[in-house]
Amino acid sequence: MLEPSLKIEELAFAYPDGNQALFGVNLVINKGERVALLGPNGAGKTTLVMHLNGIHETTHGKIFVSGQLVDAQDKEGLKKIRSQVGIVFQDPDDQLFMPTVGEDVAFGPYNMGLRGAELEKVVTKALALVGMSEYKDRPPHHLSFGQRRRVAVATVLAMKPEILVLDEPSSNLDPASRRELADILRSLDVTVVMVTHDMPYAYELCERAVILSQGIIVADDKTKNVLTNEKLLKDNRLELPVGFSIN
Amino acid sequence: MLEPSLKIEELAFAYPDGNQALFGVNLVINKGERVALLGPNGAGKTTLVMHLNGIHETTHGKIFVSGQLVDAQDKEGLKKIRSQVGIVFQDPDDQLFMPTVGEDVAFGPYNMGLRGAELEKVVTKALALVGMSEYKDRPPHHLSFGQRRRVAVATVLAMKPEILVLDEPSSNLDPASRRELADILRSLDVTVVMVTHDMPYAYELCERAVILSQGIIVADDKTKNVLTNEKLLKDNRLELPVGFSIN
Amino acid sequence: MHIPDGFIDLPTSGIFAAASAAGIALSLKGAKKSLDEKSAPLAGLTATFIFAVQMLNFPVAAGTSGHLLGGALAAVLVGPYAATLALSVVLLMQSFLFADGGLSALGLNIFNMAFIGVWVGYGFFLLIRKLLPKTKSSITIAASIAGLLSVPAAATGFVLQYAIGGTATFSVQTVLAAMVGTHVLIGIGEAIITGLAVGAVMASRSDLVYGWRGNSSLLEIRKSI
Amino acid sequence: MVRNINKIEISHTELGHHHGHDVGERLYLHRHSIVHSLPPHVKIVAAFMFLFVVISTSITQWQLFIFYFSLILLTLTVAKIPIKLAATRSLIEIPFVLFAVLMPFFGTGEQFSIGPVDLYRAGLLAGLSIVGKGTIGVLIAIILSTSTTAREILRGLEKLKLPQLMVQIASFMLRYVNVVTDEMERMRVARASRGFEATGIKHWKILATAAAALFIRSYERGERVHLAMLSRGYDGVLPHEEVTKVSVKIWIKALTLPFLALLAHLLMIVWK
Ligand SMILES: Nc1ncnc2c1ncn2[C@@H]1O[C@H](COP(=O)(O)OP(=O)(O)OP(=O)(O)O)[C@@H](O)[C@H]1O
Ligand SMILES: Nc1ncnc2c1ncn2[C@@H]1O[C@H](COP(=O)(O)OP(=O)(O)OP(=O)(O)O)[C@@H](O)[C@H]1O
Ligand SMILES: [Mg+2]
Ligand SMILES: [Mg+2]
Repeated sequence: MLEPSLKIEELAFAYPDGNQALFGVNLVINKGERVALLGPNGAGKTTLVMHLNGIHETTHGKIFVSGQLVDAQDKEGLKKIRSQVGIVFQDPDDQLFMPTVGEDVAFGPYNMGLRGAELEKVVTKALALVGMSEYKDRPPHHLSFGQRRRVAVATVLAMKPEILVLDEPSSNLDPASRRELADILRSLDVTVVMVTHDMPYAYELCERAVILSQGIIVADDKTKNVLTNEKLLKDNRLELPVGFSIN
Repeated sequence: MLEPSLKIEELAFAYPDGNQALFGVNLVINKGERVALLGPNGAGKTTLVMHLNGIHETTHGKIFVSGQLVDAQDKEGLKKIRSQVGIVFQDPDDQLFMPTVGEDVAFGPYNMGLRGAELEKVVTKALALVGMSEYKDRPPHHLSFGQRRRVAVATVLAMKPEILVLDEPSSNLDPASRRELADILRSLDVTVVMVTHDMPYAYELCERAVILSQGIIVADDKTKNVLTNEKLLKDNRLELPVGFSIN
Repeated sequence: MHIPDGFIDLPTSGIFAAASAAGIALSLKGAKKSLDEKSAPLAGLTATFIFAVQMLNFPVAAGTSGHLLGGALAAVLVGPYAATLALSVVLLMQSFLFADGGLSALGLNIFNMAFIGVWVGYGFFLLIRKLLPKTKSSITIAASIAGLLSVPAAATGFVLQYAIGGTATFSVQTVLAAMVGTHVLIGIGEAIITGLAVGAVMASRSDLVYGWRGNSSLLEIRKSI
Repeated sequence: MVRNINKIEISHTELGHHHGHDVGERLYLHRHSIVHSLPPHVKIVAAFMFLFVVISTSITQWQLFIFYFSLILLTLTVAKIPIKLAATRSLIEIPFVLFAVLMPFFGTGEQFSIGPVDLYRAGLLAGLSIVGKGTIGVLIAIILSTSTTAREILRGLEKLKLPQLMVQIASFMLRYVNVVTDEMERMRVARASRGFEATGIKHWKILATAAAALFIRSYERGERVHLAMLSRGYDGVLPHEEVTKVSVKIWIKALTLPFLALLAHLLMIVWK
């Protein structure tokens, strides 16, 4: 059988100041799935996401990416995993660091060995996808928030990851960009984990939804079932917007 | 006649690197109005907002807050205007800087002269409003993004401004917090300017909507009219979410 | 205390350049063990802070300039080896970018600030930490006192170099008195900054402090579906 | 009701090429000149060689110093660096100039007097030497940093075998300077918009708390950014163009200056 894209076992984590954010998360995501990761503010979604490529060291529990254990000690393995798992951070300022947008998007592919015309092509394409081509020579920190978010998405797309993890990708995007991003995600043949507070967006894009609450998974089902289970939603500070209905 | 809360005349602005973001904005907002400021990414919304209390110096055009000119040279006047206009920034990291959440919320009221029990009361109340009371002694930069956003709102509420300007306040908030924020805003007797990409939210909360596009105001009408004018929406990269309908 | 070009003669500069190169080589060996993925950027940030703080140059009585050194601070935060490297980098960049400290005097400056400043500071830190109870505030106090003492120590290094190869005509005694005297004063500022910075890091990210190894808390596991 | 307002294009000041706000980029002056186009490590070697010739020259051979200074002036002109800019940046040297100015008044040995003041000959010479050599040193560094970006200088040092770990720390540093100034600016704006203006000693406590918070904040921001870099395959080396081998011609071009200086120095010795 095919190894699942992601397999998380009993993952627990406390921040250095002692705050425990994850209390034993178990989750399996198969290749090609698109899964929405829902949950109230402070549930631990970002903390979980940061584990998926070894940014937070796994101190308790295990994570497997395409069958390979994420292990902070194993530098080579980590490097490989990081080229497979692309994370779009919740805060674009954490993601962008090069002097120009173009260099920033080129950073990942460059490290993967691309050079010259090939590199150029990847960068141009990624920027075109998110509609930021004309900003190529601008410094990223001189962009509007939504523009920074789009560039952040481009930096990750340019790396062609097999597993794409997006932490609230739609926030601060204008509605058209939001739809365009959905179109991009649908067109890619990758596993997608998307953290979001935007229920309609989750419904539109993901077949399956998982709710993380207070550091554990409390629901894992078809998105439709999750979003129509009123008690479940209410218990986890989730609701559908006024004026919105499923079907 | 009563002075309008905000009066903006021919406001134009270029960033130090030469990028012009505003090209002559005219806008009048009366006392007690709640106005949604819509527009695509990079339209200049944040740039406009940053002018409203003199963070960006007005280089061309004029801004009046309750009839008083915003003038970077007039330190006293500016101080008064800053106590009247409360801005919730798009990025909570731009807002929070003290070592603990409690100190951060207390900062504004303290500068306005509040001390002791009175100060304590204001802080407690503001934190309770956004549901962050138990985080009072935590450092703000150790909170989740949504939690930081809520604290950012609290820091501004604690100052009891007459004009509340919110730059994408609902982004990164979980759906329940989003509704709670709407309830708070409705309960306050203040003028509200809200930048948002969340059309249903704008519709729910604001009577009037203004579209800023490429640095100028291109529409100013009842929110309902704006959101039902398909051509207008389309021209400005705005759309209603799938599954959402007005009436 | 950044020595410019032509202030100490060439042979002396050469000797100290060689000494500095040797010291850096040793520190590279030592730092390899303690610097990992996460602490390498901390060394960079420490360098940045020291860089920023050292930009505040103010003249000292006898004519030379004084400023904070940051040697003890760096040693407590990232360990003495990485601190030596961080300070050397600061001095290198200062001389290349800002002409602060002569290019030919780099060896002299690195010796005083990146070696004496760091290692004397770290030595005192270890000593004082031993004398105090094992608490978080002891770390802050020890770092602060170490900061105070490291400054005149580094100034003494300057006097030594001056005695060997100084091109100026002031007597060594005069320079010694002036340098050490004023640097005790600067040391007080150094102590305050070091204490504040170490205290702040201890308060919310004690895991980052090299001179303190706290015990990690136990994790609780809850039932998930 | 959809209004249409004509765009007002306002003029803005020409700031030249201003990319980012890197500390190194801020010092850097974008011009097209031979000096700018030389590879950084070649420039660094030339600078050091020139400097050694200068320092090993005795101040009593003042004609040589005039020659050295003219070479520097020539380079400044060729590199299209305004003299005024170089002058302002060399103010960094002031403390040592003060030191040198005092020297002729104190000391021992042979004395002579100009008008009412007695001066020591040895002190005067030593003072002149310190000012002369120090100034040339400062000017050389200024030419280097105005004609080369900080990142290039770093790459040059890397080429000259500066250890990788130090190169890494230095590149972190160059980046963090932006992080720190960014965070500092954010915090300043945040304070101002909530009615705070630092006016005196009574505000030191707030500023000190803020400074401490700044330290952690910038560190954590830097840490997250660093981890983001790792996520994208960073392994210690920032992308840069492949360096082609520097031709002999370029070396010769760059070394003209130190060579001329050395030649003059040797001629002087022979002539004496
Ligand atoms: N750096 C940190 N240090 C300590 N505690 C932290 C830190 N970052 C987050 N936390 C805490 O860990 C918990 C989980 O945070 P996390 O950021 O994972 O939440 P989240 O689900 O992503 O929330 P949001 O929807 O608001 O982004 C929260 O209670 C938060 O306060
Ligand atoms: N610091 C800056 N320096 C230069 N240009 C900037 C800066 N900040 C923003 N801009 C530019 O000014 C324009 C307006 O930006 P602004 O942040 O006001 O947009 P916005 O309407 O708030 O967008 P968003 O919805 O993405 O937040 C954009 O084109 C942006 O690239
Ligand atoms: Mg999050
Ligand atoms: Mg904005």
